[in-house]
Amino acid sequence: MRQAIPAGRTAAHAVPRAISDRTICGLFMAPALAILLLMVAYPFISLLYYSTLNFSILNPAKGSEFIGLQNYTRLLSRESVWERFVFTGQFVLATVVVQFCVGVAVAYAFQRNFKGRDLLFTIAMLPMMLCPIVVGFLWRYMFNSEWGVVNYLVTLLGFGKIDWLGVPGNALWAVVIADAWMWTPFVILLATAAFRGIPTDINEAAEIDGASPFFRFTRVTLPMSMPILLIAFLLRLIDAFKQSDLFFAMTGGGPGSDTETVAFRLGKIAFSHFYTGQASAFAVIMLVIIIGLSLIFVRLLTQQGRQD
Amino acid sequence: MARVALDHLSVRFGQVAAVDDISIAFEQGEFIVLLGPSGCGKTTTLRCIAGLEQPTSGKIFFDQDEVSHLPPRARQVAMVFQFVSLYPHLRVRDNIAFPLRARGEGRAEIERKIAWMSKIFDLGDILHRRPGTLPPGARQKAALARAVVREPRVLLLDEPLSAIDEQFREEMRWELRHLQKELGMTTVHVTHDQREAMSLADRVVLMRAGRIVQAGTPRELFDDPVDEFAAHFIGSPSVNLIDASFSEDGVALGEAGVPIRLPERHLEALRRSGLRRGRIGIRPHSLRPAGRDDHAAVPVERPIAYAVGRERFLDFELSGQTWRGVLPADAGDSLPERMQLDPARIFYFTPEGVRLPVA
Amino acid sequence: MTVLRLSGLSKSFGAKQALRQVDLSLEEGEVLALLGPTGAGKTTTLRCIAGLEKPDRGSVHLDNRDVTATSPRERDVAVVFEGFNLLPTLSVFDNIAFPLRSPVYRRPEDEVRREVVQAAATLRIGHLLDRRIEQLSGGEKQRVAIARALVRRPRVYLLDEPLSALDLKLRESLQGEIKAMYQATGATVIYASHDYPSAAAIATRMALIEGGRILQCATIGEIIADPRHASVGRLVGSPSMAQFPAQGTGQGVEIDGLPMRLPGPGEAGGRLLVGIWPEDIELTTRPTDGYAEGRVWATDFRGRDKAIEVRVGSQRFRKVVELDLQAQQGDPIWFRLPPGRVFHFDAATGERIDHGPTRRAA
Amino acid sequence: MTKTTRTTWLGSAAVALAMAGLGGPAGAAETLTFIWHAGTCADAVVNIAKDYPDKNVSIVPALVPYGPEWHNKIASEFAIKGDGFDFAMWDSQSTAEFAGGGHAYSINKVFEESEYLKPELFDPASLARYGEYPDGSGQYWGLPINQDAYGFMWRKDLFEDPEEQAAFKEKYGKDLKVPQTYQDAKEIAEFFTRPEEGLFGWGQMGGREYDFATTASNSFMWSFGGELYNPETFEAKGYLNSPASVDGVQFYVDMFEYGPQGSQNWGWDEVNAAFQQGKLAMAMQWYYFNGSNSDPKVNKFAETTGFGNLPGAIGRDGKFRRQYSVGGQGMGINTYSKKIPQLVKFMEWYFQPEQQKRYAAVCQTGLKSVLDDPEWQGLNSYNKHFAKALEYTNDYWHLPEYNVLLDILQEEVSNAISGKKTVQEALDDAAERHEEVFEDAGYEIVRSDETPEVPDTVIAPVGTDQVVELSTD
Repeated sequence: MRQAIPAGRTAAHAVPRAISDRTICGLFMAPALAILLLMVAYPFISLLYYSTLNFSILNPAKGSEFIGLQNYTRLLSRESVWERFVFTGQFVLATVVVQFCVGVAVAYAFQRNFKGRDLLFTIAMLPMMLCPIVVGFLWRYMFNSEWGVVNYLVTLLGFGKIDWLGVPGNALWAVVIADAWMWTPFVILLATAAFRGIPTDINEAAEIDGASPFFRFTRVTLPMSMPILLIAFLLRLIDAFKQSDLFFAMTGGGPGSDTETVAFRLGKIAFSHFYTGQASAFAVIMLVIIIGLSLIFVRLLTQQGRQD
Repeated sequence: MARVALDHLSVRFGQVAAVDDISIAFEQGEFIVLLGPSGCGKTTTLRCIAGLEQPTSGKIFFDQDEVSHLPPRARQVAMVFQFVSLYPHLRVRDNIAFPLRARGEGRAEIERKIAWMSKIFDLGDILHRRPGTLPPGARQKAALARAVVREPRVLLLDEPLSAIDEQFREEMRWELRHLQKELGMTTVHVTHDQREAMSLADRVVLMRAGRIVQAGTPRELFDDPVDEFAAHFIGSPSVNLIDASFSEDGVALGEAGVPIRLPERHLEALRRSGLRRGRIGIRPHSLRPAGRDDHAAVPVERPIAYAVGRERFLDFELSGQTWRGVLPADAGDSLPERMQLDPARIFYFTPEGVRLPVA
Repeated sequence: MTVLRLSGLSKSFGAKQALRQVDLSLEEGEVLALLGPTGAGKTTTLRCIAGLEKPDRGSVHLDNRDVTATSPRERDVAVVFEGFNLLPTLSVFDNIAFPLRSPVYRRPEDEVRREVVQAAATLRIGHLLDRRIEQLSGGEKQRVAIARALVRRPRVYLLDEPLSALDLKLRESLQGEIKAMYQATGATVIYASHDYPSAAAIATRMALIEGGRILQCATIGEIIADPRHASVGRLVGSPSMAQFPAQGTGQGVEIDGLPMRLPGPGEAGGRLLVGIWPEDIELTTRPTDGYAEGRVWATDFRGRDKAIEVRVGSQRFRKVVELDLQAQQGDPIWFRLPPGRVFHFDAATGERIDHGPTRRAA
Repeated sequence: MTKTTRTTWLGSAAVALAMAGLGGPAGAAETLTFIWHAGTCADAVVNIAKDYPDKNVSIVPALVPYGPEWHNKIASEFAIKGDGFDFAMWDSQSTAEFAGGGHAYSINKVFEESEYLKPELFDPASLARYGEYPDGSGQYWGLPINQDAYGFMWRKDLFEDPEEQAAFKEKYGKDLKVPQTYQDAKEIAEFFTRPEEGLFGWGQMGGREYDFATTASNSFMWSFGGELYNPETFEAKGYLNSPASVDGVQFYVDMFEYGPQGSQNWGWDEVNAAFQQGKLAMAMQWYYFNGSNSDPKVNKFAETTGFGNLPGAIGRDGKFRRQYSVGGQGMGINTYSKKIPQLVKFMEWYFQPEQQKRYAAVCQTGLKSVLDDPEWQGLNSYNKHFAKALEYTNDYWHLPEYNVLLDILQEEVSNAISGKKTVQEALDDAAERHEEVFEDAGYEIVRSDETPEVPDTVIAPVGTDQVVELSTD
């Protein structure tokens, strides 16, 4: 905002003094603010409003009853809902860790110059471009325990066939693999950008300083790409938290509801059961969690900035 | 500290020879400056010494040890880079400790060496700060400390001052000069700034197109350049240059053919060379108001006099070109009609730019 | 005739006081250098003159007209910033012609062409007129920026460190061109810089600014003969003034850590700075009576001569010496401050505490 | 812009405007959009509609994958009262939800307004199943367009192999023939389960998605005399978890032993794939897929695949029942559509026997005259069985809340399949949760003093004392 004021002042010299700079500033910003309000605030406020109603948008004739925080208390008192959060947490943790380990390693490997690197890089980016539902069905067939390619490989290695999607623990990992397959490219992309942003000088300096490649990676490359990696981590975290397509396609949330993520559950409540009020409350809870996560990362980022 | 020798060193990138068969030795403790315009091969030479670039042919010795193909880690060199000389995410003390930790030195030893560096470089105030919060001068000082701390065999400096404001650069030059002598380290410094080269070097190696044009003390390069390129590249304000035609009768300058009387021994030398045309150069400080003796004097047209500090310069036209000379501090407001070239300091060049020995 | 007058100009940005009571006036055809370190208030002064910044207090008069409240386009000034602020999409010609085509200064197109060509010739960029800005080198861009300011023939040119981004050789040649330009056109110029040599090369008068305050405004000769403030000494000269912390004894001045007693104005126990232009310091390489012993801390070869830094304890100074002086780093050296050549400054405020010029004038 | 071009431009704009004004509805092409899941039947509708005589009307499909997305797409449009589609084929059980919300256009009105479209064209059972809400009210909201039922298929080459027959007789002391009861089916399934040969006895769906597990387990549950709830009293406890219901679901869960590992989460696609690869001796599958499963290009065992009706079961009351899930979709009309008259015209054409015969060649028509037509019945090996199958179909809740109920039952049956809960626990929990849904929705639950062991005797056909054999030719 400080930047904007001198500019406003300059413009103000030419016009009569009747309108203050601040007013002009306000006038210029008004349309943008209005749009922002309309696009963000309105849906959010109506979400909050709906979350206090017993209401189904599919059956408006039945009317809507104001029930205060009952939607929230009902959701949060249900053990099954907490179980969904725990499962989602496990999934998020697993997939994001896998994505970062693999993604950062691959991105690091891509730092070297080798023949066909650009082509390989492009190919590596492809999974990200696919539609999640398609990816889900693709992996569902690959994980088919009877004729899927994954079990084929497993048996080639001399192990017994694994029921990937029918056992909750396995299904978690199956979806983690699919999710990581799809989204590791995103981490590769950002990590590559982060690595390329590190001046060559720095790496050469470290090399001359006598640092081994591992020492260089852990002491120079990684810390210096941390701001971008943190942002990538946050994006992946939020995205993984919202994952439902892959579970929908691969396990349908089963067996039982063991592989339902919160987003999956929310989708069901909102668009299958059409419990609009309850779904709104659920969405608000998710939003609060996501905002909380974001705040943690924003704090981390600004802390990093402050240290510099 | 080591003596560094380059033996027929060449680096080719495809068809281009970045470094073209260089042989030279840098003595132990010597401050060497590789000077030249961009693309002259100075940086490539430095990177070869560091091990960041592999020579296409030729050898590099540190004392008796051939290091031509050793990786940078194994060479025990230190280098300070142009822009990013410190790890931005580490505090100054951790920056200095970095090369020691990279080599797995003990904690106590590291502490001892940080304290040592802090004393030499006067880093007390900034040890716990991050590079981003430091003024550029302090940053480069810390970078030097990081380079020096592990007592390298050679210290390599890749334009370490060029990213710094002019204000700080001058200060850093003084610091660098003092410290290098104090530590007695063999130092190879790369720059395109002749002022910096003159200021710092024990010996300047002037390069062009991958080859060494001239290597010598700053004073040798200033007073006795081997060719027109060297004469022009070194010195500020720049050397005055003009085309000249040589004949039996004498010498005439520029297109206008302004005649100039030169010492007989110079004319004799010119005659011996058999040249008809060439170029004449004189540094501004060797061009002063002519006294009664009109020897080696040129007429002053359209003079503009101005002072820089206590020094007064005189710009004037000579056959359509601007020449610059100096006026004595005690001269009044009246401007001289003729300026005189100090005969001992006139440079004669062939049309190809090679300096003719005259004296 | 006074073209520009600043009276009591003050400006703050939040808690930072950028300008404090700045008074300056500029005569027609004068080139004034505004010399000061980074952050001294040079740019803010120029922005106030241009109308890009409104002072909190004080006034700006152009040709005796109060323009303090008018907009930049109502003031007949041109600004060349440190950056190039050229329009990258336009050719060199169109960039230079830009102000002449703007509504305020609109001229017929043939006149525009004439003016542009002439300005380009002055700055030796006639051959570049058809190029695009992005094809130019830094020095060429700077010349285009200056030509763009030149072409409009404003009452005042404001040049804000126009050369500091360039390397030494280019800077020297552009200094000459800027000089030639104002001598040819009789323009009135303020040239803001932190670099003493380039300011000295261009300006007829210098205003020294630090911490938003004008310390002194005078010709170079006047400044050297009569520096009003310790900071003036530090800003002027190459090397700049040597300054030694010292203590008054009532009868004279004792320089800290040196066996040197000088006549001076200090009260007993008063802290002060003894300043002297390096040219006035006398050196010898042999122990000599009345000389203090120091050590050469570092040397700096400068082509036709060399500079040395001498240190004794915490005292230090730099001085240009003859090339032939035998003084290598670490060598002992003896020096003396001739009493008539020193200036005395209050150690706390930096103000001069003796009065009037020294005997010697530049 | 020069003057001439401007004139020209204005001129053509005027012409365009005039054309638009004059042309009106007659000139503009009319599109009728429908939502369905992608597959042979939707393709058939589109193909047949190409020959619709009124060339100004074109039928545009908006297809989605089979599963919840399909329901959700229709529901979402209804939720915003949009006219993004004009008609849709929705699952039989959705009628209550969409009609209850007031989003479906009354088919009774269509019957009144149309000269041709009358209830008599359809089998009353079909009409009720795919369009009636509330049950027995005579209010219709959809026309049977794609009738479907759970069916049965088996490998004739295995069943007719003399060696297999001898071995079976040896082991079980009876003849190997196509089973009429699940009890028989279990023995045969066990007999053919030979993992080392890659052959398994029984294939069925158990997936958590949509209704995969429920429609399959319901077929067992009903055949064993179980019930989902009592539609009179809205009791689920005592019905859904009645001993007979538990018998049926337990039998269903046990049958996974004779399927490949991982078949617990199969959907129809996996059942088809496994059968087509010859991994299954028997499988329960929707009639809908018989078209492709009898196609030699798709199924290499097509020539030797038998198609017929699912077995029944002898329940704990000693009665034989044969009941299985109804499938298929009714065709409903979006009440927010602005093109209902044009749509009704199209329907009048489309439900002509001529068009329906073409349709019935690949899909299951609802038009009585075609179903009864011997020519159609003889068209392939399964049409005649399908005509019979309709008598044995049953459907779950015709309530607007069915989607929530279904999701709960899916979850609990899935829990039972995966072994996370016993069948009893799963059904107890399901019954409990279903009653919560009923209460939330405002239904009054009238609690009976006593609940039946075999609920089917109370609210539906009692069953027969003898096994009623159906043809397996």
